[in-house]
Amino acid sequence: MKAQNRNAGAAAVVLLALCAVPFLSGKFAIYLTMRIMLLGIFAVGYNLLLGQTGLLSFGHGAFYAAGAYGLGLFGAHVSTHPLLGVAVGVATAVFLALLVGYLCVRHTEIYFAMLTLACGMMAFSFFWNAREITGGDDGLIGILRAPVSLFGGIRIPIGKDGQFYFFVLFFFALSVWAAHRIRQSPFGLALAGIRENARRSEFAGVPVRRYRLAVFALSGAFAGLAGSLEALLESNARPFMAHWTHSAEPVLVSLLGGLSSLAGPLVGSAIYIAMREIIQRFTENWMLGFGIVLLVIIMGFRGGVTGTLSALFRKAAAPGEG
Amino acid sequence: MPEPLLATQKLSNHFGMVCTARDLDLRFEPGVLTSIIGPNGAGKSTLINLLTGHLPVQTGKIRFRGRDITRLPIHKRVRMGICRSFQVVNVFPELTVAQNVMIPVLARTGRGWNPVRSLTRETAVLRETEAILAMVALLPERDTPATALSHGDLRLLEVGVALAAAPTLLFLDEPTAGMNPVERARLLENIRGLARGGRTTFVVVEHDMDVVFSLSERIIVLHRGEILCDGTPGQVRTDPKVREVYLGEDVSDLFRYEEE
Amino acid sequence: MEKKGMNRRQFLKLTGTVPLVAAAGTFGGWLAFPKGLWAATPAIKGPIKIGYQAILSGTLAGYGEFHKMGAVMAIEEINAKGGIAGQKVEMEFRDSTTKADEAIKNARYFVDSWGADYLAGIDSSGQALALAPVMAQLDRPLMVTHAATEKLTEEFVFKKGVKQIFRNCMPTYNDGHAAAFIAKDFPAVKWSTVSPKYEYGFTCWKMFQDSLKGLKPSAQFVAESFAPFGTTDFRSHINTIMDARPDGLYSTEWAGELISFVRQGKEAGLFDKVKYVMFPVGAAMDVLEGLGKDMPDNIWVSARYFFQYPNSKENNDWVARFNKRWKHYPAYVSETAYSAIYAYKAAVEKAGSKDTKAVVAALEGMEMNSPAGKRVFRKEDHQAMYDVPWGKTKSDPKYPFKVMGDMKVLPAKEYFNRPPFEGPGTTPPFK
Amino acid sequence: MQSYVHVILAGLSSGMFIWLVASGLTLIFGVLGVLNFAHGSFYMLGAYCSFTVLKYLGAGYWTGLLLGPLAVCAVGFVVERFFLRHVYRIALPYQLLLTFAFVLIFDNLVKIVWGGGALSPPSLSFLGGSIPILGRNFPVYNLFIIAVGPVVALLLWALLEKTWYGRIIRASSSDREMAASLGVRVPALFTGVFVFGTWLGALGGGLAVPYVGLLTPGMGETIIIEAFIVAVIGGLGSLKGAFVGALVIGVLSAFGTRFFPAFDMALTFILMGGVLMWRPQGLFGATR
Repeated sequence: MKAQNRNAGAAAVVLLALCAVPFLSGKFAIYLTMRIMLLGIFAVGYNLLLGQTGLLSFGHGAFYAAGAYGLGLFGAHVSTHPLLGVAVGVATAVFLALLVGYLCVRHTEIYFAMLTLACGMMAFSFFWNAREITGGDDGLIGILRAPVSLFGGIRIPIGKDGQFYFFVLFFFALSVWAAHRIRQSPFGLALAGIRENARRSEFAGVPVRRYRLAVFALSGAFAGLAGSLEALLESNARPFMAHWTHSAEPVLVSLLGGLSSLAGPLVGSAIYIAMREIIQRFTENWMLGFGIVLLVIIMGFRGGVTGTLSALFRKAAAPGEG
Repeated sequence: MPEPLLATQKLSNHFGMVCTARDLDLRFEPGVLTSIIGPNGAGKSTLINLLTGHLPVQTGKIRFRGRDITRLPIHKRVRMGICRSFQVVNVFPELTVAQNVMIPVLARTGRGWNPVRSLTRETAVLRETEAILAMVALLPERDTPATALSHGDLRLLEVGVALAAAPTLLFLDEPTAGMNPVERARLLENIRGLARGGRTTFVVVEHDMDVVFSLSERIIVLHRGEILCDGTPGQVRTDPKVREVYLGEDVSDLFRYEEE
Repeated sequence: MEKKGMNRRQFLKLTGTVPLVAAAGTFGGWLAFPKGLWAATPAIKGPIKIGYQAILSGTLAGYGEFHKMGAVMAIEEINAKGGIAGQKVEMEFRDSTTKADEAIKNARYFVDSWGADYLAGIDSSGQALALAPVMAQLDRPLMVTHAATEKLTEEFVFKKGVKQIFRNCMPTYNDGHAAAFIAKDFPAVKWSTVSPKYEYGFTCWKMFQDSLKGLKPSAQFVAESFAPFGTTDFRSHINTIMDARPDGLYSTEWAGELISFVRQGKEAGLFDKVKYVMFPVGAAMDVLEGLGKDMPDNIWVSARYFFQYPNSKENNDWVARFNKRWKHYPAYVSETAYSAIYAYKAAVEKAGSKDTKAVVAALEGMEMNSPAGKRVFRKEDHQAMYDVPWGKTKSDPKYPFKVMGDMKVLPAKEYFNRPPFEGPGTTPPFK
Repeated sequence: MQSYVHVILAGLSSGMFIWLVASGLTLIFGVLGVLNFAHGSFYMLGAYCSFTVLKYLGAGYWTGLLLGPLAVCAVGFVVERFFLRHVYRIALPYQLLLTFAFVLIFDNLVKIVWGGGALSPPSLSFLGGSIPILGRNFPVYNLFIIAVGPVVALLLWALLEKTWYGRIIRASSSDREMAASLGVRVPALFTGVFVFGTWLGALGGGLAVPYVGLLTPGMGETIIIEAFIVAVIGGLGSLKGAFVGALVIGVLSAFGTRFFPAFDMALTFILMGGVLMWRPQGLFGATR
């Protein structure tokens, strides 16, 4: 109970801090915070698959891209309403995730990873080559941020970054809350069971493949949400969103932050984006700097940053309790 | 004859050149506590693996309550009421004892799909979990991760997870291996009690002959994938073929459990 | 982490300036009439900050290095002569990678965090297009120095009115249309292509076809093979072309991929079988130097600048200075980077302000001299009009690589698309 | 006919080339159980080192091919001894992340040392040139590559199946503890295998110098994905599978580029997806 209260308190503090960002910091910091939140949404959903269920996917960029293209195409041909667009983006991503998931969930481990990689790259190749629909390698450009009109004719403008920030923050908070609920739910426990021992889960009566498919689609929904928000933020949708190098990002930040907690991928996202930015201010050789930092983190913090820190806390707290 | 719980028809299985099950025709009647014995490599585990879906059936048929389940996936058999425990402990290592037991309870009650409701609100599930933990005497360890349990407690948990699926037919693969005598006695008493309760029919693979003969109403002796003998403990004890196999050919097997 | 750093820095800035202002006794006035205070300061406050980005990692990293040489040289020269309007020039150079989101992040960093007055660079067309809407928001002039897509200037600058964007390098018009003007004089009828499998490759090939059909209705297009980005093995593509037995081969492959393509084509005897070969970006220094003597002779090449043209004092001096400074011949991106800095200098000094609106107005229609010759920024689409040469590769004992012979120079206005970029009479050939 | 033969030849040479890279990857995975994402970097380093020996030190091609990969072996040794050794037991994603960090580092180091621009080697004096096959020229060097592939495969097979070292390696890969209890110095053996795998990758890089005709920082990233695909199609850890997989990928993508250009970007992935659907363990993988 105590730990729960503490976590809730920490979440409230972070939320408040995030709310304060647009009032206290410069435009670039607002922008970077938005990028961190987008990657956070992507990763926190992805970690339901990797951390909670134990499946390594290298194809989630495809769902991210599906979200972006879904919103972009819907905006170009039907309606520029951002909420509808996001909904369409998420729906597109889920649809694609169900399709890909159906083919892949029979496999596990590296074979699952390679199959999702293959599917993701097929999607990449589709977005790249279907020029009539997707604009080829240029992508969809000039996606608009129309005002959000709600029932009763209220129109909330999101055109400026300071306004759009809260649009992103809303979905970020929603995603983190949803991921938290999923982790605490019966469904989440069943997923953890599959991660721990898939065979035994079957003997517990759990239809393992169907659960895998469900969580695959669910994490695809998070990816689609992040993708559609990025399409609004950057005004474009690009094939590279589906490329495996982009699919590797949530893997990287989840590992960086720690697989076993909700906060892990979020902390990882913040570290990843902030670190690259900081390194880039000192040197053009950011790849070298970032590579070395990665090495240190993997060799030094085996359980990810959050895992190692919480282990340290536990150690520090243990003598007092004893 | 009443409808059997489970029946096999010419069930066979080969690993390469080795035959681990040959044309097995078996019937399991409701409420009859059955033991399967036989020397190492006799095909006991293979038989359980085939019946529970762990191994795909190569030839032959399996019927459960009259329904063909030969090709049914594992989780569906479990939902129909066939479950098992494992010889080597096979639980969810990083989860707590309570969570281990909760998974099959959730699956059985169909509550495992809810992605938003907090687990702490699933009161019915929690109550049932506690009942099962009490049954296997693990209630005090409910919040311990499985990896931190002693070997004996792990064995109890193994049986607990199997029981939590509330099976009609439960295969226990050497449930007491590695237990101390106290734990063993308690577990056997539980099994006896549950069997008497009538909801679950037990089929036990055991090496400890004391256990087998004191517990079972029926004993099946397997040898090289074939049924050597099938009858009451009295019939098996006096069967010359069984004596030959156990005493003449593979004596060491009788002492195997003592070495562990 | 980032967030806190920003806060602290801004806070320090504030605490640093406020006491000074207060001491001057204008604190109240500053609060009430900030403009009044600004008016008292000189029109252009220094230093002048230029944010430059180009590819510095991965297989195209060489391009970023060439950009940097040109830009650094320009800034060194300008600062040595007193800077722009008396203010020192500072540059920050960032790796754009090839990804659009990275380019956007860099641009935002330059403007919103570092406080850049002017942006330049950009190699990839996709990045340039993705940046366009962002530049309207950031409201700083951007000089594109490599990305060639005509959509940038035609659609975003001309049609959508993103006035902040300019381009001082050749767009696809030279790669597509101009190539056709050269090709029309060849006896070749059957044409083929091996080109990049992305918009740039598709667009140039289409421009080439359209113009050539307009100029020479007998032209036929018999084979096309598009190679994905990152192709290292062109042998199947070469087979496709050789099977079709064309008279002419047109290829907008560029950089390392062109090097691989030429080497492998040569091995397969492609250049013996196909008599007329055109590489619109074949005269890029990385390609010429990379291939050295292995570049076949008599191939028609061009580039967005070639160091032998124009044969003017300004250009020859510059090439010599560049060679002295970097021990390299200038690549075309070095020239465009160099000229991009000078274009800004000229515009700021003309406008007497570094305010975006004023600079944009000054750049529109501006004429400037540069190593590549006279450039004019077309008012409608902000595209620099200047002339680049085409020529046939030949050996020259003075250079360890092939250079251009039989140079032909077409006036840009003959083959550049014309506003309003829609309808008849906007694409060459013009009557 | 001419076209088909040349497409097949092009496919064979590119397939053999992928095999050279995939062989080291597969060997390391088969024995050490590590998926080495940095294998592409060894390929790149092999190419750059061979090129340096060839061009700047003025030594011949064969000297470059001999010395270049050997220099990379030292890098492989450092990577294994000081980093990978400590993470054999961690989960696959961490292995990938660790080796990915090396990819970033090596790509950047190559750019610092050799510059970002593309390097292109002078053409070979021998093994250079082309010979006509059915009236169309085919490079001699590619025929050489087509021959080198099977030779390397045979040598590997002989090493693993016919020598005492091979038996030790196979024993250690199937059961580390058992091998250790028999007195095999498993860590040293693993270092040796890793360095050998590194050498194979670097050799691929050295051979690539005249084949691709181009060196760029980042050149390892395309090839490593292809090598991964080949290794997975063949069955992870199976050298025979990698060999066959490389041939299949090489020839089919050559045909794809020639006859189904619309799919050429996705072709290898479609192939891999198809194989995994049909045989999840790959063509020659052990059933799980």
